[in-house]
Amino acid sequence: MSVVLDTDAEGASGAGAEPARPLLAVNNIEVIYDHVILVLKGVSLSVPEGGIVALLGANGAGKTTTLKAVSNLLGAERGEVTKGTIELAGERVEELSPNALVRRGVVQVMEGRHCFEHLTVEENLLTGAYTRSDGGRAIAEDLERVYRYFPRLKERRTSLAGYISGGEQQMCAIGRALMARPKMILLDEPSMGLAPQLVEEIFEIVKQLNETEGVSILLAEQNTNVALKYAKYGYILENGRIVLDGDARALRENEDVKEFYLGIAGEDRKSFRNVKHYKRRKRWLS
Amino acid sequence: YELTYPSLVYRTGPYAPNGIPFANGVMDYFTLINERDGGIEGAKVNVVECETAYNTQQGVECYEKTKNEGESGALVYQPLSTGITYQLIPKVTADGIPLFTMGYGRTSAADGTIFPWVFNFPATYWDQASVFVKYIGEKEGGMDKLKGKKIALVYHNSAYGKEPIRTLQKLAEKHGYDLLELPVDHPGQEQKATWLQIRRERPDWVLMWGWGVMNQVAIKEAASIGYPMDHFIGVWWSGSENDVMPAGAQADGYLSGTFHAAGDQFPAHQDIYKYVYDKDMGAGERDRVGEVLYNRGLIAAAWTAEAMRKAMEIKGSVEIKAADVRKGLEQLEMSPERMKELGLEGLTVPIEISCADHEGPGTVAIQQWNAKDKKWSLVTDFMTPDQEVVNALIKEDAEAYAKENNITPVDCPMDFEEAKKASTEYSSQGAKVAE
Amino acid sequence: MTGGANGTLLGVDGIRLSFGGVQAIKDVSFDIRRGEIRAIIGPNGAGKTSMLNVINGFYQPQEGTITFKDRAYRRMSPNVAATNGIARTFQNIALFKGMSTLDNIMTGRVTKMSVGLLWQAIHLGPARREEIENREFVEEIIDFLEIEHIRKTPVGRLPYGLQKRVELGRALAAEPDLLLLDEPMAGMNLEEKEDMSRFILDVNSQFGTTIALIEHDMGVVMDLSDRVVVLDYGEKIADGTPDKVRTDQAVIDAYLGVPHE
Amino acid sequence: MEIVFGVFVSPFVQMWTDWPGFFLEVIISGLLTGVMYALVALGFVLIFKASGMLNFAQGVLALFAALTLSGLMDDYGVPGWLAIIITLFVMAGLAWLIERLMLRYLVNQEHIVLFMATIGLAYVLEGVGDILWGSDVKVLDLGIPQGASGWMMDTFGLYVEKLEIVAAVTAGILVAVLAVFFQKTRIGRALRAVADDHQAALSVGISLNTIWVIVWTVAGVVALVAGVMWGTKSGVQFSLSLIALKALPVLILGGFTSIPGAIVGGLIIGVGEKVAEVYWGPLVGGAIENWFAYILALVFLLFRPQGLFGERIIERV
Amino acid sequence: MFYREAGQFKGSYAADQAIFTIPQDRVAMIVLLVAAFAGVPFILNDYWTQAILLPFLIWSMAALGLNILTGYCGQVSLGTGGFMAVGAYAAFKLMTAFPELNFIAVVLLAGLVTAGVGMFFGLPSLRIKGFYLAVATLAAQFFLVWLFNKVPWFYNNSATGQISVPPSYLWGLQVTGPETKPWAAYLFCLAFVCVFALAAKNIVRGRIGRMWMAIRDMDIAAELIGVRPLVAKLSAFAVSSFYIGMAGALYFAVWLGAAEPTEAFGINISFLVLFMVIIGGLGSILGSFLGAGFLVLLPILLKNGLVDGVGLLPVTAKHVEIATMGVLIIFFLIVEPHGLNRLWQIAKEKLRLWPFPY
Ligand SMILES: Nc1ncnc2c1ncn2[C@@H]1O[C@H](COP(=O)(O)OP(=O)(O)OP(=O)(O)O)[C@@H](O)[C@H]1O
Ligand SMILES: Nc1ncnc2c1ncn2[C@@H]1O[C@H](COP(=O)(O)OP(=O)(O)OP(=O)(O)O)[C@@H](O)[C@H]1O
Ligand SMILES: [Mg+2]
Ligand SMILES: [Mg+2]
Repeated sequence: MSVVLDTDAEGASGAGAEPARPLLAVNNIEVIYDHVILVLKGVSLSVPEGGIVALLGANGAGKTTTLKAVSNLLGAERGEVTKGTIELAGERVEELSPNALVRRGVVQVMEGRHCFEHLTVEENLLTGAYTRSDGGRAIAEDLERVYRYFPRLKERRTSLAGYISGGEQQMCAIGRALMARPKMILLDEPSMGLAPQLVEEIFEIVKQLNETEGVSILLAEQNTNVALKYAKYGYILENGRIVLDGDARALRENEDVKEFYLGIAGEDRKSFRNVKHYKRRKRWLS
Repeated sequence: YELTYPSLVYRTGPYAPNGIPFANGVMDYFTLINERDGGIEGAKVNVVECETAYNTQQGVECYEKTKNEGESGALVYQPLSTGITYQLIPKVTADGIPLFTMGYGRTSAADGTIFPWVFNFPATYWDQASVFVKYIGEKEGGMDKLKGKKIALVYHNSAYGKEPIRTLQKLAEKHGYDLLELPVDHPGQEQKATWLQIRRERPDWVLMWGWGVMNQVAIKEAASIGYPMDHFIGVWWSGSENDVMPAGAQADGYLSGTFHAAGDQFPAHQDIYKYVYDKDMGAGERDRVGEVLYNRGLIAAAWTAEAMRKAMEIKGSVEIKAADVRKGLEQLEMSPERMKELGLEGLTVPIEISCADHEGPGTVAIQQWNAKDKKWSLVTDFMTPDQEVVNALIKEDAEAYAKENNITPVDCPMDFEEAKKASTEYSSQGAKVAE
Repeated sequence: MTGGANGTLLGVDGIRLSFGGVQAIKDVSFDIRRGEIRAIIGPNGAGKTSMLNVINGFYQPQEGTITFKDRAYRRMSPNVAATNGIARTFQNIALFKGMSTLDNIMTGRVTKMSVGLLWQAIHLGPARREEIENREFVEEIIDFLEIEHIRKTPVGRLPYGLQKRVELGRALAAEPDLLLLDEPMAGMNLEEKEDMSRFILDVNSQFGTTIALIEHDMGVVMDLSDRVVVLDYGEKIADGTPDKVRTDQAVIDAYLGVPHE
Repeated sequence: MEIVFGVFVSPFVQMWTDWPGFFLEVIISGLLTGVMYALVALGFVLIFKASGMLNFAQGVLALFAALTLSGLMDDYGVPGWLAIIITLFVMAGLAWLIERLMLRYLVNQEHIVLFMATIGLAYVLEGVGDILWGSDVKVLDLGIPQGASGWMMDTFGLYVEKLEIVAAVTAGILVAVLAVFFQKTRIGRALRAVADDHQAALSVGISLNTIWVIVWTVAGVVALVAGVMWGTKSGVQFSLSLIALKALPVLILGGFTSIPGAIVGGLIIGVGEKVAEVYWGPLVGGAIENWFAYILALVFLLFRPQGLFGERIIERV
Repeated sequence: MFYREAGQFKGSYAADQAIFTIPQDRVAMIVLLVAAFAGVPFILNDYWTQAILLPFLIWSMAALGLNILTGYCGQVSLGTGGFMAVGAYAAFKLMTAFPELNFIAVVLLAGLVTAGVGMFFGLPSLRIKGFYLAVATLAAQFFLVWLFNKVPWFYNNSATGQISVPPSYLWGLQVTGPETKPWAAYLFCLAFVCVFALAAKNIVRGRIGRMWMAIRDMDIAAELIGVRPLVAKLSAFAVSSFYIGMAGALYFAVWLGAAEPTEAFGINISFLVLFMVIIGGLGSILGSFLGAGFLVLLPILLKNGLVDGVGLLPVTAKHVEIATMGVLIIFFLIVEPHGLNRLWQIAKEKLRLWPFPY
């Protein structure tokens, strides 16, 4: 285990150094929306084979954008990668179509669910297996597996995804991604709108997939506590730039991270009631 | 000196199939004039085509675009669409350019005292309606036999289609047949309901004021419900090859009005082959020369050209302007002799226009479709309409217009009725047409 | 204003709501007192959002009554709710994507503005005056929520967290007596949650707005709320102070999983 | 009161009494015409179902198909069956082009924009069609039986159009096949997914490009069928594209997303407008069927805003 | 470098609400207006007025109307042709019934009548949404045209149902009828369009405009925060129809001079105006003008370019023109789905950033 940690620790540190065979390598990409809005100003990160990498940062930092850049979904938002390269297992993928990426085993769970409203929950899940060719039985099994993970979905399997609750939709979206049996999952805020114990469960599932099936995970998450608990390596993104990265444990110890992302001032967690009223706007750059 | 003839055409859009042959006829005739005679009295005619797609806005655009074209400026307009005609009547009156709407447009424009700038010879829809009734009367064995007969009018639900209604109603009062009005909306691919009604009402005769696809469908439907084709008469815009072809053999015997013969057996056509198509300057395909609508275009051009010549004669110089052409049209005389010279003998009736009467004889013949050898051929002489009825209507409408737009009638040597009578007299001399 | 300082502002009584087969809410009753922060928690699909929808009249319950400001409603209508001072934010953000932050919040004041079409057309006199008055009020909210910098940005482009904040602003613009917040802190990082908490507390203390809060972050819920009602499968399984609820076995089993400190 | 009676009852009573067969005829021809409309509507449904795009070019697509077919037969003397096959390939090629040059650049746009684009497409096809095949009326004869069915005439004295019976049968088959295709197959599911959310569809690895080529090809085929039927009926010419307008009420009545809906809607509209024209038309001067079809659809919509069989419009916050 | 709002601070909210917050824009606008009112009339000829300027102004007016409904309130309507017909026929009846009625009043009244009709046909929008509504509005289109075609009262029982405009005068100046001076017609329309464009701008940036946009962007949410759909939608239909009605009146009375319903107000008009709105930019006043200009000029440029320039036969030219129109429409939608207006803004963004990108 520790071995893995070390390799990807050095692997990811700094954009320059060639990582030891990273599965995904993003080399200082720049993203522009609508021809004018510059959002990513040179982001580099890498995800090792079988690693779990967390991407942290405030709202608008560019996490979602980064993930979409990797899975090539920017086109649909009139955004484009104007600089830099993205490599998947050594292969350049900026030009690939999203479905080509999925066929290569990279699946994204999009922020804000994006379920197919007019399809039933079950149909949603099955659509997840669209690219698979390994026959109905395998798919049926996986369907069962997803239902095992999320019993709630099984109860609502026949209702239109448009009508199920927010959390249920979130489960649906995650389940749909799992149905593709991916090699790598890009999770955008999986914990959003999920009940506490479900959050734990989801990360357990992720962990398990990662360990048993060697699925690599790139995780954009606001819930820093959990994220750093499960991730092996972390990047901190702020208005379009990586401002800090390092081994998860290291990050957990980092004072700033503690204060601003984990909210641990000194020993115990401070209550939301007595948040100071003075405005704290410390940033690494600015 | 170059004479500009702006030709507003519609070679595109839903009505293109009819617009194309007509436009070709016009184009070819003027090419012939230029090639064979070196123009009119030596002045070449420059035909400026402008595409209207049968659409009023584009019609206006074409008008404004072409009206100052060339040395002479636009000499005369033929808008080829009722809609555009109504647009242009006030404009041309203001700009002083004659408007020649041959057998379409605003019927009451026949009254030259109120529409000095508009000409719609040789006949109008109202004449035609009345002639149809006359024909029916003959077939039934006398006008008195019309009493109690049922005549259906299937019409394009638009200004154009509604033209004959008043005349037919008036005549209904007069002859005591009852009239069944069946409008069909543009474009008219679906006429089941209409023809079911006909099947139910079993009218003795069906008249059609159709246009475009409506004609073809109507003829097919009529065939399907087994309506006798020789009791089915179309207006002259419903009587071209296009309209009957799709129905194939079923269309055999279908009748339609016309003011000219079809076919290319006339000397003029031979010249067109010789001077135009052999030098492949033809506007269309050689094998379609002589189609009904082609000939119609050709005649339109012939009369226009003749009017220009007349204008030169009056002015004593080839350098005519629009106003001169108006005079030319107003004193236009197409005598049998002249028609012979032009190689048009028997193609249509001789006509004489005058200050008060811009419609000429108003005589109409009936032609019949022969599906076997795919030919239209005249089956009647040119018949004169029931003028007392028609003229009354014309006066009424013309005066209404005059009042609406406070126009003072120009005074002419003869008043409308007399002038009309005269021109009818005149043209009757050649009304017998070589079969 | 009727009722005492601690009188109940809103009471839901025996609410029953089902969609075809699905029983979303089964006979739930609870009340919200003036000026308190009332949390509604429960596992996913428990019926929390549905409950809010019932309260502001988007869903019509099959049974039960809603009592607001001492008036009992068999069925609430969205318009009545809005005009009587119930405002809310939504779980899946429901901002007007095409409009700027400013316009979104201004729209929140729709019930407060009234000048007619013709004045609007010439944009003088009353129309202009009204516009500016309301604009001033809205600017206060904007300062308060610290979103000056995105005043003119179309909200569609804003990152998730900021959109949530704008939505809060839009709700506040209506100067509501009862503010319904559906997971206002989902998808925020700690710092932003802290800010948001601050806003909520301030709204509650400064404007004395009563707040019903749905949230999955126990930390937040426990710290902010005066009383908590817990739903599970459409049923109310607990109701009381945070500490009481936190230790309630049923709640732990159904929802919390591990007891929270 | 007696006005109501006069309008809604007496015409029919009277008709029925003096000629029951006729009423039947009206109904039958209504039904059959309805099917003819449905053929056109089907094309719309397909594309809408698969991309949430109201394809205004459907009418022109039918025209284009018919033009190509008749063009091949008349101008190049290709035998009918071969011409059909070639045309099928042409339509497929067209679908490919459309995807390549247009659709792929419009991923994730609002529906109104997509709609607009299809209108642009309609223009292109119209212009190109004219340039390629000219604008005169072309007679299209694939030997499909036409005219009144003698048998019906003799046995029941009913007037029934043969062509339309053929059309009805074809439509039946098409609908059956397509319905199964959409509801049951993996592709079918993917199509519906795409219609819901382009981006999400991409994210699960559905290739919009292939999906769209498939759908537009199928739509092209349906257009060909419609084009053949209407072309045979009225000759192939520009006006053919205008039948789209006849299909629209059918479309909303049946529901944009429902294939069976297209047929049912067609039948209702067909009968409705014929009955209206024949029995009420005379009372108000005729030519009411065009708008009546729309009003009829409108009335249905007031009760079911998504049409008879359309997907529910999801309203949820 | 020169096109910046940097360093320009707004003292008051009033200032901030001004239509053109950037002085450069304001200046440009003024220059433009002066040119339009004081410059253009002198260089006019019939062709320019009849074929370009009048259509441009009148279509702009119609586009404004539709944009209010479709662009701001999100209700797609294909009834524009029908509503324009209402305006036109209202104007015709008024002018023939009360010959001495001031023509300005005629146009305004025509607008009001149309507003009423529009509201009526807007009622279904309370229940029906999106394309369903769009298609449903065709009912209005077809019914209205049928009505004007059928009922003789509307066309004063003229033989054929054609209506033609009687001459009318303002301050001794003829504004309708054949002898109208081009510049008179032009200035009249220009004035109308400018005034009402301003009014539209004011409405859409005020409370009512926000109500409409709220309905457009998310009707449920809008309803839940207190926007009354009934009021919002019907007011949108009313205002929109008012504009379209006036456009119809001008279209018939000032531009065409004569019209028949089936042809002049056919469904293609409805589509044309919709194109203008979409191409120009949904939900943008400027866009309405850009769209109208684009779709008026493009065909003419293509036509003249292809015929006189390239020297094609008019017919082939026409076909090519149609195809090219299509291609261009698609092209523009691809480069900028939000229309010319958005392109214009992006251009300004770039200009603002220039010479330093981003
Ligand atoms: N479609 C778009 N058009 C223009 N700008 C956009 C678009 N999407 C995002 N942005 C901008 O890009 C920046 C980064 O957005 P992004 O969603 O990646 O942030 P994020 O880190 O995911 O925030 P959150 O944690 O709230 O999801 C934001 O400032 C946002 O304004
Ligand atoms: N309009 C609807 N039609 C059908 N079922 C619905 C509808 N609205 C809600 N439901 C069902 O009712 C149940 C409660 O939904 P609700 O959104 O209230 O859950 P919730 O408590 O908000 O969950 P979450 O915390 O995930 O948001 C869910 O199972 C959902 O599927
Ligand atoms: Mg994000
Ligand atoms: Mg919820």
